[in-house]
Amino acid sequence: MSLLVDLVLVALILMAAVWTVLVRDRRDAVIAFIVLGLLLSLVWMRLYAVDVALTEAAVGGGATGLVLLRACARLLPVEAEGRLPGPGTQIAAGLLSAIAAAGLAAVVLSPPVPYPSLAALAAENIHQVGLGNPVTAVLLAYRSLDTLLEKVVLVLAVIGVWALTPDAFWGGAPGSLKSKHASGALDLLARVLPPFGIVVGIYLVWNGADHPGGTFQGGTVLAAMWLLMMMADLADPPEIRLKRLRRLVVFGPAVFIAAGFAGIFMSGWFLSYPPDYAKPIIVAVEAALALSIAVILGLLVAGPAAEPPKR
Amino acid sequence: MSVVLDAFTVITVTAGLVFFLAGTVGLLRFPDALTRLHALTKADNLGLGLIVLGLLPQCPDITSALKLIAIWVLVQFAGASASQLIAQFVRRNEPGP
Amino acid sequence: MMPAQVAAPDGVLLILALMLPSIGLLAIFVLGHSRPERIALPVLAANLAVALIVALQVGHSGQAATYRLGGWLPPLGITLRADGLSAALIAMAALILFVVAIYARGNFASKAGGSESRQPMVFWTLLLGLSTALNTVFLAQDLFSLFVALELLTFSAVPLVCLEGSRETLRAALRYLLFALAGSVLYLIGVALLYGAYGTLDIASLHQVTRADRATSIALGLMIAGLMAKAALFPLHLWLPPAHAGAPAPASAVLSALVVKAPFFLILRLWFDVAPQPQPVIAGTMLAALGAASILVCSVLALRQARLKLMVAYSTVAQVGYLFLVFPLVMGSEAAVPWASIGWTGGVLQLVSHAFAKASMFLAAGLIAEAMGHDRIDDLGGAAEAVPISIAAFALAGLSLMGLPPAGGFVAKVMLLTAAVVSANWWIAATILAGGLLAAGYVFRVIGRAFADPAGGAPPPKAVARSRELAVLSLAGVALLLGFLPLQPFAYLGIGQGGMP
Amino acid sequence: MSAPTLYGLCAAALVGIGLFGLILHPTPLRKVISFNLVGCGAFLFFGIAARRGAGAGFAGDPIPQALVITGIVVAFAATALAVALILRMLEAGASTVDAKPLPPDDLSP
Repeated sequence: MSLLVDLVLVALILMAAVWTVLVRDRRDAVIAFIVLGLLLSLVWMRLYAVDVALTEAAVGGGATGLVLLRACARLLPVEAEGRLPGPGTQIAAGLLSAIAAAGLAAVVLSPPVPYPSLAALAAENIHQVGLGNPVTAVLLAYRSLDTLLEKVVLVLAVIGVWALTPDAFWGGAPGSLKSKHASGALDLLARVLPPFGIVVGIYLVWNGADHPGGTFQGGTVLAAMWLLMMMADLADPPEIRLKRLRRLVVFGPAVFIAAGFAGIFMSGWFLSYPPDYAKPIIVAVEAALALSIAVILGLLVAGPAAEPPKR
Repeated sequence: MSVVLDAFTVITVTAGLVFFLAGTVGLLRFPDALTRLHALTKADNLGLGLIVLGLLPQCPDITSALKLIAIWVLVQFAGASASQLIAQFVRRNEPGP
Repeated sequence: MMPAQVAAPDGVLLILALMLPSIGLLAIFVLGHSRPERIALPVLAANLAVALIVALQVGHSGQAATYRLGGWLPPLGITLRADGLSAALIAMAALILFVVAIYARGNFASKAGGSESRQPMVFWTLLLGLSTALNTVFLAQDLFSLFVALELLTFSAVPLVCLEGSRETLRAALRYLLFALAGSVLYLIGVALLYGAYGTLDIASLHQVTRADRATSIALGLMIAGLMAKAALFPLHLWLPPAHAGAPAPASAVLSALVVKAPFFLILRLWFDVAPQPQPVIAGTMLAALGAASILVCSVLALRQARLKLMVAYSTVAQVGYLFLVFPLVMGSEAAVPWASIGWTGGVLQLVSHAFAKASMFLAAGLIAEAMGHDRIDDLGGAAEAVPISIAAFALAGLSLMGLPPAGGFVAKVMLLTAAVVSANWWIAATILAGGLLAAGYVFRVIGRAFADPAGGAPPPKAVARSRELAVLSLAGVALLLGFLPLQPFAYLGIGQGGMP
Repeated sequence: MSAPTLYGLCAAALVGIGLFGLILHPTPLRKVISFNLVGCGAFLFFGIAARRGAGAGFAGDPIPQALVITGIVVAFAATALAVALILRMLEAGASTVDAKPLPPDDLSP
């Protein structure tokens, strides 16, 4: 019975994936991809990876979908749908992909025995960081360097997107996210939802130390609230020259790096935490990161500046 | 007591699922976007409401119960807003009958 | 497993190598300063100092320097490690970045008192981003951290390509990004499979446990294929020439000299430190065959280019091709360990000397274009009088590409050639010789035109700053100095090799 | 067949379908979407490694789960950068966006 659910889920996912690739219209492809993202977050629930499910739903389906949909809307008048290559290329591409998939399937079907895992090591050491959620322990303690470097990637992504600003608009604000058509429903949603969303976002970050949740999930919910307000024209996209904005972007990574260096003096290693204070330090770092992630995700969706800075 | 509560849960959740099924059938069978939306939102809101109601007795503490109710309220609100937006989009693109 | 809580570990400099450039780029971003080079230059100087100290320490102690992040031991935690090769490469990267930064003050220095402008802010932050990325690629011992490092590299490099903002550069940047992302995701699938097979991503741990089975082969195959796309190995090189030619000269220099070397370095690590021994002969031969194809095809294409920067960019693909000849040469050698073979040493030396030579060449091409107002090779007449030092640097760097004495490229190519002859890989030997001749062809074509008389009616050349010309010459000088190294494996590069902690 | 194996096969199929789209589609936006499909497959491989490695009181090995979270965020940033590039390129007046190699002289210095 339980496997039946999995089978249905896999069938739906494969349908969505094929649809994403084969459908002619670009927007239909994006919608199929968003559906796929939501189905995948169900898969992550079935795999008992609740943290990943939350992230996939929020970032993989939600934020990525939003970026792609906006792109479709703006591409519509300009770009023609491309012409597919001839049947020879198609068959070659199909063969190559099929071989890759078959090879990967063969690996899946012959797992090593016993299956290797670091779960035991992760469990053994988790008391040293005082956390209840092992995924947070990995992200903020065992493998914190990855998380730190990934924050640098996000800042670089913001710079990379801003780099596409035409010179005349440097320092100005990204184009409005507002819909062309005023909508009472959207306006109401954007007025009522943010207070709840902000509470949920903070809750997810706070909760992430011991239960599923964490910086990304919380940060994405906060970003979603900001984007919703921008879409309903209740908030303007900020000018990219604003010092306040830049401080918010850098705040999380800066706190993280500072905590890392403090670790050298307090407990001997960069990014180590003294056992007695590990949890409060980690929660503080996570809170700072969530704020920065919210701003960064919002800026990445908003895109490069599209108007000159105001006086 | 717990048998009664369990029976209550089974009955209301099943009823909720029936509404979901009706909503899905409506989505597939109704002729145009607006009637489909109508079927979907009405049935799903009621369906979710019944499921939440049925699950309430199973909650270990009051916080979980409040979370469940919050989920229902938020889904109601988001669903209503989304269907409004879809309806407006439909109205703009296909001038009404 | 308790984390080893040792006070004041001496590998802390490795942390600085990662964090200094990161802090610098965050500082430029947050301050919104009108003169970002005032932050970037000192940071790159400090980065150079750190890299040199690490390199000296490694040489002095004769042991690899290691640092365990947060005190966590692998496989749970992440290790940074500088062996002889890594230390040499971070020093190389830091030196080239610093000289490029001195040069780039001429392109991207902003006016005092003005407000922040786009190109300087983006260039200097991304240059620091590249520094972080390269240091991480060379030092990290964890395959997933290396994935993040590759992404750092991509996100820093791609916007540099389209800094100018023209349609062609935007298109080149997009194509670069698509290739790089496809490469990353293939690499990532391989990482997932390796974790599934061994439960660790630490290179030293993997070194001891990898088996020659299907999962491992498929994982490594996917990872190497992805890295090949990023290293622009034929036939996956199509993105490189427009991207490297379209970027501003200092960015091109860094992209060609350093950024394409990072994925090759990772292939080297996967091949020698992760793959089960002995590696399959057929795979090594295939990599070398693609390298040979890169050398021949792209050298011919370089000969046929009308624009100087495109010619230099095609030459990058050809010169990177030489690196891939290493694999069958090492397998065919009688040395007990790879790094004691002249094939391996020749490959590493080719990597380093090409980095200096190509950085110098792109910077020289930039100055030539600035002085002449264009970079059409056929109309370069008079360039030797207008920018004599740049032309000299171009010629010196060219020696390295051709493999003529006394350049670093000469020693490298002689080592590769000797290894090819010793292991009876005649086709590789022939390719090396043919590649040298072709390189001579495209370098002398430029030099010959530069000494020709200026065409009538051409606008008079503009002057360029002497300090920038000297920066270019200094890089060519380093490429030349490498030519005085002895023709034998270096003990330094063998320090800490073998993937052992 | 166990659930992780089933989802592993699903991941292999996702990678195949995504690769096909990546090669097939000439337009960059469709390539970016296909890249995301391959990415989803890659993440699922970590997912099955996590589920198969359940133990020590955890329903899944937390290390691969954490890696996926990092990966998803990086993939999103890549998508945002690619989309911004595509839009800017079209604004800059490129009428077509096919990925054919440029003619050799198409680049200004």
